[in-house]
Amino acid sequence: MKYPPSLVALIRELSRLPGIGPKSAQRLAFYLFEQPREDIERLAGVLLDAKRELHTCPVCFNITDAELCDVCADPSRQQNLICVVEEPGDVIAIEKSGEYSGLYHVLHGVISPMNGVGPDKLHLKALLPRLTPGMEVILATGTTVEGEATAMYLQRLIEPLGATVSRIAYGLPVGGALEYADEVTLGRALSGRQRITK
Amino acid sequence: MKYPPSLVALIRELSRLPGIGPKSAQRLAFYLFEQPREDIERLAGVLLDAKRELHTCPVCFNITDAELCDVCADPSRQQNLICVVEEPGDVIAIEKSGEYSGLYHVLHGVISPMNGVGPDKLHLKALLPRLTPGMEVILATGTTVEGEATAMYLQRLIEPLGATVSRIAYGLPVGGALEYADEVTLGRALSGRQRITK
Amino acid sequence: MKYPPSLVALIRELSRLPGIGPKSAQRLAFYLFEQPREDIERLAGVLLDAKRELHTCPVCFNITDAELCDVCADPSRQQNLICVVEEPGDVIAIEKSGEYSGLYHVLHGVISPMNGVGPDKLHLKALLPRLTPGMEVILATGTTVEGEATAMYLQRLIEPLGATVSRIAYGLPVGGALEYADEVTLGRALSGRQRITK
Amino acid sequence: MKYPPSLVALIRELSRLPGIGPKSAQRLAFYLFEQPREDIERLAGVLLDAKRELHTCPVCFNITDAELCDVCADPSRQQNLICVVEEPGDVIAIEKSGEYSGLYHVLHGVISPMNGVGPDKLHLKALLPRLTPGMEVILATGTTVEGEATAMYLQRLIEPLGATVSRIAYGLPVGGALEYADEVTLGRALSGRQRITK
Amino acid sequence: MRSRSANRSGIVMRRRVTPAGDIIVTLLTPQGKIKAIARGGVRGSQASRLNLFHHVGVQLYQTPQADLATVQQSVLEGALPRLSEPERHPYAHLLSELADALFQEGEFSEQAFELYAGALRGVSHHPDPEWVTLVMSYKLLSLAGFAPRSRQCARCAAPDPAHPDPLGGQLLCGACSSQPPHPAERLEFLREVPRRSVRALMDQPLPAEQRPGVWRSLERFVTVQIGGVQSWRSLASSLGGEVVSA
Amino acid sequence: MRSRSANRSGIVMRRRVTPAGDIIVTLLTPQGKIKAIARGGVRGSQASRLNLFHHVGVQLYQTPQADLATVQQSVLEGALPRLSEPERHPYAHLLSELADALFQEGEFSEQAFELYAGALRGVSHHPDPEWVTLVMSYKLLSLAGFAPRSRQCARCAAPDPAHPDPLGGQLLCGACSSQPPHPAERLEFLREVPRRSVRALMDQPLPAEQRPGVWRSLERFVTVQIGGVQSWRSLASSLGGEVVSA
Ligand SMILES: [Zn+2]
Ligand SMILES: [Zn+2]
Ligand SMILES: [Zn+2]
Ligand SMILES: [Zn+2]
Ligand SMILES: [Zn+2]
Ligand SMILES: [Zn+2]
Repeated sequence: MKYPPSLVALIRELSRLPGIGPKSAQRLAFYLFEQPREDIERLAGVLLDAKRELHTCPVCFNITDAELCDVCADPSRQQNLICVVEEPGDVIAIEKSGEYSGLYHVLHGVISPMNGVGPDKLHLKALLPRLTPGMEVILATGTTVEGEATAMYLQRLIEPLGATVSRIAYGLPVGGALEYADEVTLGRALSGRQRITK
Repeated sequence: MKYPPSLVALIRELSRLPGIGPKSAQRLAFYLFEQPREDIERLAGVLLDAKRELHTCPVCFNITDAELCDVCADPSRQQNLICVVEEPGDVIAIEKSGEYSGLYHVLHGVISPMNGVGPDKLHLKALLPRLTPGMEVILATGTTVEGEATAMYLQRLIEPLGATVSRIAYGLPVGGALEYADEVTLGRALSGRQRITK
Repeated sequence: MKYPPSLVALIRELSRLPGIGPKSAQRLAFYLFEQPREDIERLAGVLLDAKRELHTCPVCFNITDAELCDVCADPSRQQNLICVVEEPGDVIAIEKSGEYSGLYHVLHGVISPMNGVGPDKLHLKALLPRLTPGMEVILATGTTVEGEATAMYLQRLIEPLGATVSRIAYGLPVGGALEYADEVTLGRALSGRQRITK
Repeated sequence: MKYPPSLVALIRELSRLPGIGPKSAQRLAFYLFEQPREDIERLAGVLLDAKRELHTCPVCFNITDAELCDVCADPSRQQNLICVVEEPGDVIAIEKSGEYSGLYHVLHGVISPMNGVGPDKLHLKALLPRLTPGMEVILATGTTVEGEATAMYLQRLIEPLGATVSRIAYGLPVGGALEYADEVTLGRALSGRQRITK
Repeated sequence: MRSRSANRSGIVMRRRVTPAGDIIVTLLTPQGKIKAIARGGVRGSQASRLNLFHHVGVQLYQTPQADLATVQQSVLEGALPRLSEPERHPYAHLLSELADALFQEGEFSEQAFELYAGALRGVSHHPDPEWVTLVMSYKLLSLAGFAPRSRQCARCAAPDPAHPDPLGGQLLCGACSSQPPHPAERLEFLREVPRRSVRALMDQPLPAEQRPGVWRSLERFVTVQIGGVQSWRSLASSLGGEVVSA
Repeated sequence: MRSRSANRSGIVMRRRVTPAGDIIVTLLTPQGKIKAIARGGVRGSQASRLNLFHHVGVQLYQTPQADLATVQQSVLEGALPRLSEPERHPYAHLLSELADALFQEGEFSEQAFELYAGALRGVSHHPDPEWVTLVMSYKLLSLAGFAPRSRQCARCAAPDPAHPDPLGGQLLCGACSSQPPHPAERLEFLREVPRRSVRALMDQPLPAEQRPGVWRSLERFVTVQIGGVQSWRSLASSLGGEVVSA
């Protein structure tokens, strides 16, 4: 049996998406086949709309559909605090935590020589003109070796400019038990302990 | 921070797809954002193409883009053997096994009163005119309670018409060990044992 | 810090048990430490009792604490039906299915040249004197390549002796859907289909 | 078929162990049956030895086979630093991290009124006489609500005695990505950020 | 495609970690009480979200075979970190234990959820968490159908009882009780608590010295009507005047 | 019971997180190179242990069906946190990429493991990580059978070549090369590196101004013999004198 070319094409395109294996792509294709035409058209529409309307903010490289992103355009955000993250998804994660009211800077990656990503491939240099003395820059890249290397690299660049640099805390996740933490994290949680007596 | 409406719409539509949770939808949306425009247009295109071109075969209710599906249109398939399955995806699964050369009949569901699916909601009646005495009908609905009920319902309908009815085998999966099989399956595997001496 | 030797010894012995990793062994050791002395003594006791009292049945090689195992000693079991399995645990699995009332023969392994297990390492030859013409032998070794090879080897030995040989069914597990079955199993489920019309 | 009582007893005792379900207990029992007598005797022996020789250290309530535990007996450990943990297993976890050279205090639980565990059920009071002004107490109970409540309770008790109190850091585990951290932890990682410029 | 998933939003009333690292939680949701398991949860980010007293949204997956639904995903909808403070923690436990005992799986009650959620919020934020707990405990009991009799002596049904019932925690007439009558303010509270609104009750807190009598009544009433509650132990000395037993 | 588990101890040379949250690692172990997957690892404590450049013990589970072994458990055996420092990080990447390219799955080589482990330790601790990288890169190449020819001109086989080979990174005679000869110290290094011990080579570091020529030779030699290596890009400006390209 030969499958209809338009079905094959659909399965192939779906299986290119991250996290969707060939089996799920096939299941998804059959699911989509069963849906009413309007639903498919709406899905295709939002795909095209999103691609047409979204771009990166020229200041912080967050995703936006406006001239400036919603954070950069909001004067009530703390202007002397910039949180540097790897990806636009990290902005959403931090916003959801509700603990942050400063600005962002999205690198769109981490330094990883073996993957051919040097500092020049990231939105790294564009951070420097945003800094003024007295500002605080929070390095919130991941806690992998590459994320740590990117943070250290940034620290060297930023320090001479007179901004305060800080790094998000390493430690135990909330709700965790010590015995399920790995040794490295546990070591960092101990050495990074915080005084709670005045 | 408010997210751009087109991003929100994209995440919402993606999270409606089966097997894609809200977190995966967000990750997928950011992934799509990073892809070149052509790729997104191609994805939207295949979605619309598939919806426009695909329909069910009027004979067996398999998916096709032609008048008849590829199996029904192929005179070299065994014409006196029909395999009844629940979904179009099952046809692909059986074709991949390479063990079958007859025709199909796709019910597009199983009888499930609790979910409001009675025999009339399935492509069940359309099977009967396809049968002739001496034909074999293989009931290859799933081995769930509903699949089994659907198979029994079909058996009652088909038997009076003089066709042979058979049921796919219950048993151990290939590569399995007895200790990992559940008791019910093990019982079926024993009672359904096959003589291998002549 | 050095750990007390008796704690270290306990963790080491526990982590030798199959399916218990070093982390679980440690957790288990601390758990045992917290239990009352009587519980520990009872556990040690049943370990030693089991080792002292249990042995294999001289007829079928099932586990027993008596001269003959409970199945061999039961005259109400079908005497002309022997089910050949790999391990004593398989006897329990089959008994639980409630579908079998014959005798057993436990091989204590499968033929696996790569692991140095030839037919002579198994309780294979002892099966032959148990057979009489008209008897049925069900080969219920696993459906792995080795289980299948062992079944075929046995078939060659048994056939000349005039016993009927059968093989447990390959197929879909009860409660399964076609789309989750692998192609090989699906192929066997189709080719092993059973007629349900009279 | 009735199983031999000593086998049944063994399976029952094994399945009482934490993390060992009935299926694993059965598998373990059959495994033990196949082992040489000496191995079983050694396993039973270490169980009894461990129970006989191990007890809690009268100073810190860690597990030991001596008068004092190995940490309390070691004069080279930092004597002005006590790390309070929930369970003896936490001591091992921290020792493995290699980042700590002070003393311990093992509570053997956390405050949990709904499970009937009040402060009096824990080795809590015994901590107070160990404290001297200028000492540091690290509260390393878990980051659950109960662990946090126990830490806060201890803080109130200790503060008036003039010891410094600190809490292990909450934050991202090493090797993690922001998008996989939950919002609560991410919020703590941000608010607990550490300055890295001098 | 068939779906065995459901989305629910509720508060974690109980949480237990199994030795295998699974988290078993009991949630109170507007659709009733639910028990579910997050497999391997203690090693992942669900450990944080499925923390005690957290308000979480969960995606549950139920197979016909399993007795416990599985938590597939969870999102945090609200946290009350102050419930770890020593002067609030035991009250949150008591209210959770009560709610767990009072509401059964399969009972749909938006009111129960709102009352329990409000009680925890109150214990977390209110400057007088003890009073919140007394008021809300009685409110939870009333909602579940366990309002103490207050117009008639619990033993002989004589009208206007005013004396403590040292065994059953209700009100007795002078003839049936060997104890002196409740002081007027405490008596009014015990009489009116099932009928008055939470707000009205919160606005008229009893002075500290009259509360131990209410605690004793509540403890007796709960023990007789519902059974043993573990959290009493930690509150024991609070009945004597201190906030936390130490 | 049959066992499909094996314990291995090795260094994480590569690490990739899939969109589904699995971690795919390539380990160099004394028993050879291994690629394995930790399912859902990014959400658990394996994310920490299976970090790049970590020395870990892993329990692997291999089924006949799957092409990648699964990491069941892992324990940390050693970490080199200083490899994140900007002046060390690109070198660790280069050495890992080289080792990954040079050693194949299924090749048993304790020496390869020791050399790579020593190289990372050196880059982490030594005050001159650049020199460690130059020495160890050549040593890794030699071990894998890619020692540059140094006694004969790489083009015409004339003896005692002393001139750079701008295409192949080896040594050419004066007739075959249009470039001036290497300075004496650099020439000695390039000639002797396959034969001398690591210690001897480390004891005689080249002065900074002579190193760019060695980098160019190494880069050419690797590119021709093995193929493209991504890490060069980040080292590009280091060839011009700076440590990190910026
Ligand atoms: Zn912006
Ligand atoms: Zn057709
Ligand atoms: Zn027997
Ligand atoms: Zn001690
Ligand atoms: Zn009365
Ligand atoms: Zn030449």
